[in-house]
Amino acid sequence: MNEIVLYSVLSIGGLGTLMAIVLYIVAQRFKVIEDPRIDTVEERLPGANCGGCGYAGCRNFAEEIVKAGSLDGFNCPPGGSETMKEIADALGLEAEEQEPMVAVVRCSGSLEAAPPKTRFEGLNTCAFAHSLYAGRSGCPYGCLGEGDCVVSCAFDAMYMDKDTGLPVIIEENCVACGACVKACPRDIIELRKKGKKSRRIFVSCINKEKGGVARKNCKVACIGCGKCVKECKFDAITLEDNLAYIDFNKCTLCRKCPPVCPTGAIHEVNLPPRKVKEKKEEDSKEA
Amino acid sequence: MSLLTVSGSPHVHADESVRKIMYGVLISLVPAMLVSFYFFGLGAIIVTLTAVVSCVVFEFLIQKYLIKGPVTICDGSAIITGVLLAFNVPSNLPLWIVVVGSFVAIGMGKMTFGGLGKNPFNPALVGRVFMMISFPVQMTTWPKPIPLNTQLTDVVTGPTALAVVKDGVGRGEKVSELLPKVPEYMDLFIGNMGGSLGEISAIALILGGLYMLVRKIITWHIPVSYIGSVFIFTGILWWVNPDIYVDPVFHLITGGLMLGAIYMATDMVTSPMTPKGMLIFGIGCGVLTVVIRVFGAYPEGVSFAILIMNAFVPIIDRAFKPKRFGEEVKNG
Amino acid sequence: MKTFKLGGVHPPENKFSEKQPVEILPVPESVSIPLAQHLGVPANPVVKKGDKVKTGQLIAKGEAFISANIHSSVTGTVTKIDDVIDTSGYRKKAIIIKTEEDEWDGSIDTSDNLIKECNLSREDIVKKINEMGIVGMGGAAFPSHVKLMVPKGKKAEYFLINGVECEPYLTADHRLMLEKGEELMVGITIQMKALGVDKAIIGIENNKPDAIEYIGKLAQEYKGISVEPLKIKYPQGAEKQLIKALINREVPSGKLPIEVGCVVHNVGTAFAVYEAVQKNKPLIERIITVTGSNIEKPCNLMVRIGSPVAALIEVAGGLPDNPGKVISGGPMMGKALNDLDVPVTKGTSGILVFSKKQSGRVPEITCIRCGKCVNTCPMALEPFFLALLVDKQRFEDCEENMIMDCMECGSCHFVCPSGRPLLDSIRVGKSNVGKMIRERSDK
Amino acid sequence: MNKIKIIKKGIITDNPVFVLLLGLCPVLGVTTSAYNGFGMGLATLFVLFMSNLVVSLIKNFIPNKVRIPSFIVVIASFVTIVQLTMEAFLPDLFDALGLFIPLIVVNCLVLGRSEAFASKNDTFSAVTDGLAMGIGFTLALTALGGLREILGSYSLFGYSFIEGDGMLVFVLAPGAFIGLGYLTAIFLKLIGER
Amino acid sequence: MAKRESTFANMVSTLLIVAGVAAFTLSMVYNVTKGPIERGRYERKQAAISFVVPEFDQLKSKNFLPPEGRDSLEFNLAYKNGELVGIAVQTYTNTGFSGYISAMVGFYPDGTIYDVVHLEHAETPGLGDKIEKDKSDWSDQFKDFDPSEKSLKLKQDQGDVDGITAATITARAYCDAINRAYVTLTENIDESHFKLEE
Repeated sequence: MNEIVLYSVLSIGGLGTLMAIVLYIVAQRFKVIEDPRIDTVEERLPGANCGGCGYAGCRNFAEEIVKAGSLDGFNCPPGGSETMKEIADALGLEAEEQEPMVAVVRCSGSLEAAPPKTRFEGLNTCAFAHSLYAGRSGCPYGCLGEGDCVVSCAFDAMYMDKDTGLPVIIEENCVACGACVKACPRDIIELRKKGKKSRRIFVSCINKEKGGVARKNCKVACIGCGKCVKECKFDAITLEDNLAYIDFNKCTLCRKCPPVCPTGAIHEVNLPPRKVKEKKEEDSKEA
Repeated sequence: MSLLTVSGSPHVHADESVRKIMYGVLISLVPAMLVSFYFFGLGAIIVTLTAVVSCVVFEFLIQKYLIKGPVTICDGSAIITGVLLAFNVPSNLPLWIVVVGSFVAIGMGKMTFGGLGKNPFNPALVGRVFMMISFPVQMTTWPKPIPLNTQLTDVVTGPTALAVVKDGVGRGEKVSELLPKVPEYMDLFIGNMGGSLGEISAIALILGGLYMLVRKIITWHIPVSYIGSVFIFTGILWWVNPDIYVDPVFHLITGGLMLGAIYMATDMVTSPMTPKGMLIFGIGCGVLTVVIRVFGAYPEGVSFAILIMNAFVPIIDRAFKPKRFGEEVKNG
Repeated sequence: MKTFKLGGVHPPENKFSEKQPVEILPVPESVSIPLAQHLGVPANPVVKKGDKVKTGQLIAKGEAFISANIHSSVTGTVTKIDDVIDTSGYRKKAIIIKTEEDEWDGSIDTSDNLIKECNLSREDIVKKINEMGIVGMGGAAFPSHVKLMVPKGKKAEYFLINGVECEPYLTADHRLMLEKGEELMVGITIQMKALGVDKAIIGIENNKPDAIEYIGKLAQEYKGISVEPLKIKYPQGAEKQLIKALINREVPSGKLPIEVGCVVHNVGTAFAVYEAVQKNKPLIERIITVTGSNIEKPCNLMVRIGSPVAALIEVAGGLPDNPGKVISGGPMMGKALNDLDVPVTKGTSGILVFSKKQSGRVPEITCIRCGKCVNTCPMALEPFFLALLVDKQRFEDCEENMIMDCMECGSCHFVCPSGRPLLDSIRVGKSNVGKMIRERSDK
Repeated sequence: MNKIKIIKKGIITDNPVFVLLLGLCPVLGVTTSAYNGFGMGLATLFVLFMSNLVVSLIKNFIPNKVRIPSFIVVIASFVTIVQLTMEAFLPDLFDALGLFIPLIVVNCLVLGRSEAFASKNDTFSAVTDGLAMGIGFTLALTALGGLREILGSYSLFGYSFIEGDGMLVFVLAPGAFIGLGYLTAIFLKLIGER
Repeated sequence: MAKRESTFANMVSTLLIVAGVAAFTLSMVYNVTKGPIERGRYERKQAAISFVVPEFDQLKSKNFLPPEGRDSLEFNLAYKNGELVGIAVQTYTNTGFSGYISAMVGFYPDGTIYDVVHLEHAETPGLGDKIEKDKSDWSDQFKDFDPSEKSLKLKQDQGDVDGITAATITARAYCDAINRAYVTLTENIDESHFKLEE
């Protein structure tokens, strides 16, 4: 061995030692105090930054949870209750039991049921169409069919059905983030409880016009006749402004209301087919 | 009764379309094309045809098979790119190089960015600069003009007027000694000189420019500010030392300045949209052109100047907004 | 010759009906008179179902500051007060009256005599105009009495009258100037008195030489009134552009014309003021141009407010075989109708019928950054940029780029060689920015 | 982690050049020919392999706050070893790459893998990762170098197949950017990323 | 083994050990490669010298300043049987397209060029690199070039050297480098400088 080895070991080793000392001092001086729990929470979030929780991204959501110290009022729609439970476990908190939700399109005014009276031309967004005119069928509450909701969906859970001209929600992909609810200028889309085995009953119409007027534009509109209200034993259905609404918290899926609806505006989803013969469609008890 | 159409106002539209604009530009290119056919003969015609055909074919192939979108070769923009590309090369350029240049212009300069309207750089210039860097020998061998030449081979070659002067000055000769070696100014003006296909005749290019002005395809802002700033800048240099700097008129009528100022810099897609921005853009091009010509390594600076300024267009558009109506009250 | 400086376009004029004298449309079987025909708060009905009303009788009262009274345009029975479809297809409250034999309210002077003198005080004139429900008849239907009440601290120097009619096809104002010139002059003097100004300028575009000549001759007899011929350019009829053209003042962004000492009224409004003040006649009818290149008989009609659009088209020769689009208003700023039962309102200046071929839009292709929209925008905005920002939902940036200054003249879409629906996007942006501003001021 | 998955990640799905876009300085600088690219790739491969090995071995010994200085020292040592060895035994390659060899020290690929992978995984995984990433890097450099050589001088690994000068732009710096851009696009298209 | 805490002692000791081990390893490698590296450099220089001068059996190097000052040039004087047979001058120029170019220029004792070979350059590949012997035979024209009769300038600069197409600047710079060697040589041609002295 010679002096080269000695010199290099000395110089580099000395430099390393010096640096370590400097590093230590700097580290002591500028300690950043950030709650490590924020990272803990963020790690467990899906990281889609979809904004479904109402905060600016997952990091912000995590910060707010840690700041609040409890999970009340916090929910991550894409992650669902599983994620919230994980966060709760990690933070040692109680998670609110969140029932899974799903987006529901409350309009059945397909091209057939509500035939178009006009041809729309121009910027192909619902926002513009809504500001311009009442809609292709003349129903001022119905779907405009330009697909703003589909564009807004970050989870590939929606598409426009070419034949009906209405958006369709793919339940498996829907995380109930609510982006489409915000995107729809007519508030047609609603977040409803997913229900057991994804079974749901809801009024697929939001038209508040009088029965006759609504009917003129659309065959399947809710005409506000109130038959379903009378039929419901659980006070789940309310009638306001010529429009029936089923409260998903009270509905027991007894399936009494759909058959009595004269226009077929009440939809059943994922329920087994009825054994009893349905004759409601021919029954024109009320025009 | 048939369905009524509902749409937002306005319900009428001007008799104006992208296609009309593009074919207007093509028409305005005809005089310069005829001049180059006259001076460079058959070679010029073949180079132009090759460039146009290959540009259109490449655009078609890329749109149809690579992007798999609608084919829009009929809007004429690929034809313009082809013609302008041909205008920027010597008439004796090997045809395979022309084809490569067309591919670069369309594929790299235009389609990579998404096609018409989205390219930040002028496609023809991208193709030109690519060829310039890749094939410097072929791209700087300029044929001497022979009126109505039908021969394809054995053309006499020589340097452009700008190159003669730049080389000479570089060796320490005086401008006054060099000027006799280049064609007369009148010849330069008409186009009787060596150079790229379309850049030779200032008069034909100005004619085409006037036509575009009348048709309102371009506005006066870019050409005037470009040519004006070159004139003023070179004028100052000339005034400082006429021995090493050529007079401004010489700069105006040589080396593709007219072609650049009238056709290349005014390309709608790659130039600013507001009049104020256009003036800044033109002045920037002018100053850069002179800087590259006089102080740079290349005798010719128009292509690089315009490409560099193209990159600044988004910033110019942001920085120079039009003065809004009623923004600042000056009653009188 | 004067005009405004920035931007502007020259759409083909197509004034087919400029030589047609005004005809009177027969009173329809029933009229539906909307309660919100004007800008501002809708009027409140003062009649009930079953009430008998006379022509010119007050049926709804505008109680808010920016609102206007509404009078019955026919004699008959109120059948119901219900929602009817308006121009956009949405339903709005309206009074529906079944017509009987026409009988005018007793207080109205129905003779043709020209009454020049007006002895009312300034306040009384404004009150009268308010009572008679006069609104701006150029299109926006802004209640006229509000304009005539000069706010404290401001002073009006000029009264400008808009006889420009820059919209293609429309000729209603043109005919009015030719046929009711004298009344118009009296109307102007009354309003000059109400405003306390001694200078009035009537701006008329150069494509109406007969009107310029006739009104010019009449104006010589009236002190302070002058006529200014203007170069043809759309949208010269817009308030701010007209002020710029006539007296070269720029109304500051977001401010009203009174800021630069002017009040602008349409010729139609000036005429309505004459009738209201001198004849005691409320605004119950107006001149409407019914036109279109394949309409059999383009004409100018005197129409009772509330008549259905279909009745107007019937008089003009009926709908052509293949109608593509029916527009209420002019081709540049009018609204396309989706139903022909829509009633005529105080702000309707024309009914325009397009064939199928005319009604289609130019196919939309990508923007080639030609800059034509920027150069034609009369407000010097950047429509392409605003449309881009709206697509990206960046509404704060829209506001910063003064999207609210857009007056929706449509010049940008008109010139766009790529046929891009710039104005459509900007409208979406405007409504979003408007919402944002309202939310901010609520806080 | 599954070793095959690590290898696949290093070479294809997380290719350091085309997907992660790491270590672009040598990528753009030395790839004027396939040979240069290959040589640089091998040099980086060696450094990557060795530093991953050493870092994963000493990872528990290093306190958190001095881990980056320690890693850098390790990496710098191996780079210097490569440099000295190459100069001694492969002088021609050293002539072409000389300027870029020391820059391997700050090649974010090497430090990045040490920091992100080797310091968190067991030695065998780390070594596999170093090897896979190195191979991915070498392949990418060779491909880019090959492309530039073919277009720029009509030859491959020095064997000329057409007489002439080639498209000079590909030998120059702009060609590196253009070539890298298009290769990246094609690569991502092929592995179905975009 | 658990991760060590970031305490002062740990940090310092770790860095010290890591740096020490690295330094030790490196110096060992350096020791091993030192020999080959130096031998390689020497051999390459020898090769360049023997390329540009006739056969020799003894070499002596001496530095001379060029007339305009700046860096001195290394003169490698080649002798055969005690007789001066050639002078290999290591010369340079800074006017290349990419700046610095160095070359070895060999002269006969009478000042005629024997041959030229480049040592270092960063010129544009495909254009300026034609000054390299194995890229192009352009530099062969300097063989037996007599700078006292012909001018070491490009033809377009009224000299006698053919230019390189599209790389005029490189060619001009190369001529400048050779010229610098020649000028320095003539300046110091004084016999006494070149004597083989013991």
